Amino acid sequence: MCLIMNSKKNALLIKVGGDFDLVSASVFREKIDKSLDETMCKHLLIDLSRVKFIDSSGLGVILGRYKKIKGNNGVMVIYGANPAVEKILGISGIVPLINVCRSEEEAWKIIDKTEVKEV
Amino acid sequence: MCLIMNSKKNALLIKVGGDFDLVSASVFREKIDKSLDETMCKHLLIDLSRVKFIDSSGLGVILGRYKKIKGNNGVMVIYGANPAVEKILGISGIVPLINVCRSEEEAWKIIDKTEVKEV
Amino acid sequence: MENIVNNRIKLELLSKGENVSLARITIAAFVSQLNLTLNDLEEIKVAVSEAVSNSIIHGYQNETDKFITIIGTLYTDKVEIEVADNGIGIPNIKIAMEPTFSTDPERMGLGFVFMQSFMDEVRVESKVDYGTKVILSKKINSTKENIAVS
Amino acid sequence: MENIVNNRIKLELLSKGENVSLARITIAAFVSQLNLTLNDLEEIKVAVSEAVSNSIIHGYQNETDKFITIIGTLYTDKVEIEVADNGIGIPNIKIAMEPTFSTDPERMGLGFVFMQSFMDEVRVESKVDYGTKVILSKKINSTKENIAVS
Ligand SMILES: Nc1ncnc2c1ncn2[C@@H]1O[C@H](COP(=O)(O)OP(=O)(O)O)[C@@H](O)[C@H]1O
Ligand SMILES: Nc1ncnc2c1ncn2[C@@H]1O[C@H](COP(=O)(O)OP(=O)(O)O)[C@@H](O)[C@H]1O
Repeated sequence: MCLIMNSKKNALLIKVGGDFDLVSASVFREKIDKSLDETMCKHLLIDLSRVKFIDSSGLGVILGRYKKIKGNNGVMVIYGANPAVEKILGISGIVPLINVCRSEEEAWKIIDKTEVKEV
Repeated sequence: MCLIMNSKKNALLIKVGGDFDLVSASVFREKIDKSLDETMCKHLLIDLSRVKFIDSSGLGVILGRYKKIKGNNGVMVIYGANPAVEKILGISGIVPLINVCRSEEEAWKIIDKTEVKEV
Repeated sequence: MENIVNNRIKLELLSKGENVSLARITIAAFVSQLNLTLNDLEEIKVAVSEAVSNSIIHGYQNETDKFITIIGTLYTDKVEIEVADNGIGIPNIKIAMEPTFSTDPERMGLGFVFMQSFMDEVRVESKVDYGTKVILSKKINSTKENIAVS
Repeated sequence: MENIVNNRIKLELLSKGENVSLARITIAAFVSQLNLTLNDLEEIKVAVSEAVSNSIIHGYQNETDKFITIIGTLYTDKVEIEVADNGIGIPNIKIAMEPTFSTDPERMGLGFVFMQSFMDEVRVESKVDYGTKVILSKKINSTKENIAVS
């Protein structure tokens, strides 16, 4: 389980790693929320490329953060999911709600586009 | 568990891989003995560099082959053991009996030296 | 055709969160004795993770000193995994298994959805105040790869 | 100082050769919940492998339909692993534990040697015709790395 955070402009980038299950879900939830509060970032990017395993507990954290960001009129992007993780995302019905893309570059583009629109 | 065999001159080279325990021990024992019989090789080299785990069952196969080779006036060399495997070899008391070295090159030198002496 | 048991394992775990991954790793190592695809393996891991997490969160309401029993059985053509707790039980199994149904507002009600998507059969036995048993089974065969998932 | 149990696991396995590695993997995943060194982990795996192999080969004389019970317990400062069978038992434990002693001419009599080299304590309880229990324990502490092995 690992977590790397980094904020830029109005967005917080989180790189999640390892197994994203019951135990790590509560750790991730707390840390992400704390960072969102501290940095006062509006947008959230989650890099899932280091996630080896995810189940509904892990997914719950993602969906919960989406609701929070959405409530604050921000944009959320997740990227880099491996095929197993992608399948889980697909079945969950989360995909139409959240921006899903392949790379950090694409993810930033989505954020930038939103920021421009707002200006 | 994997096993690669190769015979050259009067020597059989076996590359053992994976976990070398109760189950794989009996597989390895059979295969090595069959190849020794078929190739009629006198000397035996065992490459342990792909062995991740060994216990007394795995060691038993090595010692058993040593006795067989020795009884046939051949030379046996094992090489490439990782530190964990090396520790097991050390405790077992097998090291003074069998030629242990680091690389395939060194192993062949030991075999060549013996062959020359015999000629 | 009679079902021949090729191997069986019984695992008893305390209802602690960190034992969810332990259950996953053990069952993954166990079912790997069959010649299954990486895809099958990943799917079994998710299903086990959901069932064990449910026993901890719902069955035992996050109490960490209770026991969960997992029995794995390998047949020639299928694997069966039973996850049982002696927790609060489920009053209405049919409703509990509906997608997005959850008694916990923090959760998404996707556990049973994943179990059903990833296994060929999910049977649930439960009695209020006595506990819950989830029996997951998955056919293992070489043509499996041809069946589209989800 | 009282010994606090942090986690406990019970594993029941059929006496089949392929379950030796299953026992190793499960116990390795279990003890990894403690913050131990890779060296400690490797040593525990060897000790468990020896004890489980002994139950299969000696205790059950290679019969594959018997059960082996493994109980792992994590304390704050040590890990304890119990491996038990209901096999033929050991008539003289002291002699059985001597280096190179084996009742099987094909084997080297090094199983107990490895268990004792790699664990801090090895206790054996056995009764002829009733079975054998081997209790392996290892202290886990940060200064461990400074102690030379073998
Ligand atoms: N082992 C269990 N013991 C008691 N109730 C359970 C158990 N497993 C599932 N349930 C009930 O079924 C509901 C749906 O479960 P599930 O689909 O896994 O979703 P979630 O875990 O997100 O709630 C749970 O909210 C709970 O009420
Ligand atoms: N679980 C057991 N049940 C019965 N006998 C056992 C058991 N474990 C060990 N023994 C006896 O102790 C002897 C020594 O064991 P060990 O040191 O592991 O060496 P090895 O397995 O090479 O024989 C065995 O040969 C056997 O006679």
